[in-house]
Amino acid sequence: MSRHRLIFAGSGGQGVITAAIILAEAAVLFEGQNAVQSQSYGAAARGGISRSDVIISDAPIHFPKVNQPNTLICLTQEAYNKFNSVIRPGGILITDTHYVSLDTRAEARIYHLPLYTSVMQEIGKPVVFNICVLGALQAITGLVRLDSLHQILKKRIPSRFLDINERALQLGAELGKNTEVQTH
Amino acid sequence: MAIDKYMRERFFPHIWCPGCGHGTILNNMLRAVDELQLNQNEMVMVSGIGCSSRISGYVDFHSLHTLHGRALAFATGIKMSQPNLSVICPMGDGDALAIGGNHFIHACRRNMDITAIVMNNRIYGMTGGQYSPLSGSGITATTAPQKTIDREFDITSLSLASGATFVARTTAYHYREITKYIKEALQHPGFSVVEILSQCPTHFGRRNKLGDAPEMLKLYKQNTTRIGSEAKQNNPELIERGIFRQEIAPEYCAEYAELINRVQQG
Amino acid sequence: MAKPKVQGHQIKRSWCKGCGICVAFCPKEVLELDQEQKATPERASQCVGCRTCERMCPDLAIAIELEQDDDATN
Amino acid sequence: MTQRTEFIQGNEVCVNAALYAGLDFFAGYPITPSSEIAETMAKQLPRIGGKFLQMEDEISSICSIIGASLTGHKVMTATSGPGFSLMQETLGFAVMAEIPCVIVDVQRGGPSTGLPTHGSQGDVYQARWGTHGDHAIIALTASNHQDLFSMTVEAFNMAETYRTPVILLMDEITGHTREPVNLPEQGEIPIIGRLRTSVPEGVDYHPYLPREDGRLPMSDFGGKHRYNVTGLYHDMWGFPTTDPNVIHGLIHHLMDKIENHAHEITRYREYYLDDAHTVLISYGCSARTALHVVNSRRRRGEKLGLLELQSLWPFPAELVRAKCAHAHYILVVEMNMGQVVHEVKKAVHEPERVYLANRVDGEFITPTDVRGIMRLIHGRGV
Repeated sequence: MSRHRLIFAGSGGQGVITAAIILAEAAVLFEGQNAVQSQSYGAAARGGISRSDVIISDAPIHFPKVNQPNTLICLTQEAYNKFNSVIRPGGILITDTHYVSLDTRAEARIYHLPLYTSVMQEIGKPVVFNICVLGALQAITGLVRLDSLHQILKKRIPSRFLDINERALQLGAELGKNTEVQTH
Repeated sequence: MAIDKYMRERFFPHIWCPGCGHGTILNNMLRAVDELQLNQNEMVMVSGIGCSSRISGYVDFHSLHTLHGRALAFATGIKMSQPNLSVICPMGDGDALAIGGNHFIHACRRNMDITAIVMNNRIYGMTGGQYSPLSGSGITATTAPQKTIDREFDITSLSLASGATFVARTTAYHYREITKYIKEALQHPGFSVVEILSQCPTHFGRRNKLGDAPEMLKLYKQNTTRIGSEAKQNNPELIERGIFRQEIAPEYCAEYAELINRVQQG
Repeated sequence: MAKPKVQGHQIKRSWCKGCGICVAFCPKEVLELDQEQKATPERASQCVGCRTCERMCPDLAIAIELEQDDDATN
Repeated sequence: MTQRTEFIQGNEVCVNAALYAGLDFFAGYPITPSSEIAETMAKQLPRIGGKFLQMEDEISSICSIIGASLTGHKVMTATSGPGFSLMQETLGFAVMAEIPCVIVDVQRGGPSTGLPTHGSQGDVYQARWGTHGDHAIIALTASNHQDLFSMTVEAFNMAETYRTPVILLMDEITGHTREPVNLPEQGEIPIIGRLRTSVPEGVDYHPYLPREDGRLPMSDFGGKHRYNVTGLYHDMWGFPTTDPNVIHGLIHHLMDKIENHAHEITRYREYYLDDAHTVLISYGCSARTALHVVNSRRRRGEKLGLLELQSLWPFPAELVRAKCAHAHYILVVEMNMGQVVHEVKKAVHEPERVYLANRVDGEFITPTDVRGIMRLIHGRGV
């Protein structure tokens, strides 16, 4: 039985929950996997820590929450400070250089990537930052195929915004692929 | 009588006290239905709780006797789900404007084709004579033994401000106007409010030394006047009777049908 | 239009609660309350068929029958 | 394969299932964590020619669905604890007037405004006793999306069968979690339609006279039979009465039509109960945690089993008594201060065997929480 547990953490408005849904939906609809996605909300839709849990497995999933993630994605300093200690030993940590400075040690393979900066340079639309993160996550973990994520984007995103989203996904995948693992 | 066929005669005599204006309202409401030759199978009467609400038991329509203040909320579901039905909501003043006040203003705002009749006797009769938001100040009631200090609603102003597209007022004395305004209201394609001042000799009249039912009816004659009359200019204290608004505006069920069309073609 | 001829007052005694509204507002003083406090057409011949009593009666207990009145057969 | 897999929220599953069951009228008022039900209804209903109403509050929402049910439609409203509190008076009306309707309560932490965005199972007793006066009620629940689909359809079926409001107790976890669900094709799950009277026009129709099988055929408002509906005690024509014989008959009818069919209403799932020394009893979201614990302990050879209740009211006491007959320990897992645990204690012999594993801080109850209680029961400390 293979089971991969992820926590997506950032601030409200960054699209972390959407990214989590797209990943899980891709696993279910195009990879023949089982997945569960849940989230915890703050009072406000924007600002405050936003967290979404995803479990992908080839077996039934009963308990839907993630206590110790195999992969932790932290897109704000606050999220990083709060969650970096819960990561499973040997797990993966993905952070963004614009939002997070690594100042604590985590027992993890760390991917500290210039995702936001690259999105702003290459695409100029901060709204697709979360999709870029998803591209990097795909390249690093191989949990789902890039094409499956493409399919979900096509399903969910209005055609006039599809192009920038696909470019962001591709950009993230390249950044994820070409980055050396850091360890502290 | 021509109106017999609209009555459930086996429940008469009705439960209202001698001289209660509500009976006169029922009497002349049925005449409006008769003059329009409405099909009883397409008539629904929805009432709340209180003396007024018992009216729904006496009419041979589809009848729904609901909860205190909620008549319009139930009626909204009936009309929305089956817009071909004529829906009449008789309510008491406390029923419509105290506990049901929120439903009342929102029903006015929505402009669904429902006829709301407020049988305003300025008192809670069924529970024994407590003051209502229509009693006004200086009134004696069981819950105001030292007289009320509460100010009252003006039902027509409230209805107008809330967006009702037909608003009229009359009294139990002016029986021809009851029939006329209810007839107009039933034909109006939008939310209609007809306020009818109705005497409660048992609880309001007796405690406030207004005399018996005939005496109270005479007061309606003396204290009211047609909208915009000269009498009103000379005596601003007079209560105006008449049609305050009669305007065509988008009706909710028709708008929703349009929305369905748009979505289904879209 | 000719003045309608009044055939009579149909009063449902069991419905009448004796409030006196018909007595008070009849323009021709046709009606009275009897010993049982029920409305009764004491001076029926004075009735002009205006139906005020019928329309104001809160007990729906009075019907005026007019000669050319279809209602009377209902 | 006839089924279509979707990856959606529980709230969306509920909408899909309601539409599958034939719903074409919904009224509601926004409240977390149920709002996605109203939002999805607003989107879906006009497409099928159905009606969606956003009312001024929860009171008018439930009132308007009752009005629409009387004209012959399948109806539902959805809310959360505070809104469910506001609906209680009208819920009683629906019980008394025998109006088929479905009320969804996506539970959140309470009392009062409590914890709007966090899961809870604190409304189990409110579903049973929230409205005043003696009455019977049906309440269903589900722990996963596939079961939620079928329980929602069942809720509509039972509402029609027993001519009664049915409460679907969801919770924030189930409502907001996404997982795969197979949406069945029409016809795969039986649908029970409105039972309408065959009494012809002009013949006396009795809206409140049960047939021999206990069901009461209805006639739509706007149809050929004009009758009265009231929240007062009423006779078989629907008119108010204070006749002691009629009142006695009506309240017994209202109770019996549900309580006497408890065995037909009971819905549950069981896992490894045959030889279980420790029986976990759970329902809704916390049954997921319980099942996780049972599965992992079974792999280690421990004799744990799970009874997952999907119908909470009428409480399936006979089922619980039978399934727990040989258990050394019974552990009720729920996210409240102990509600179903009291019913289990009343149901079983030797109620001192019954323990509670709960969590009420807004966090989802974890397998660790449950294991901790099991260690305490076995005297091993936490």
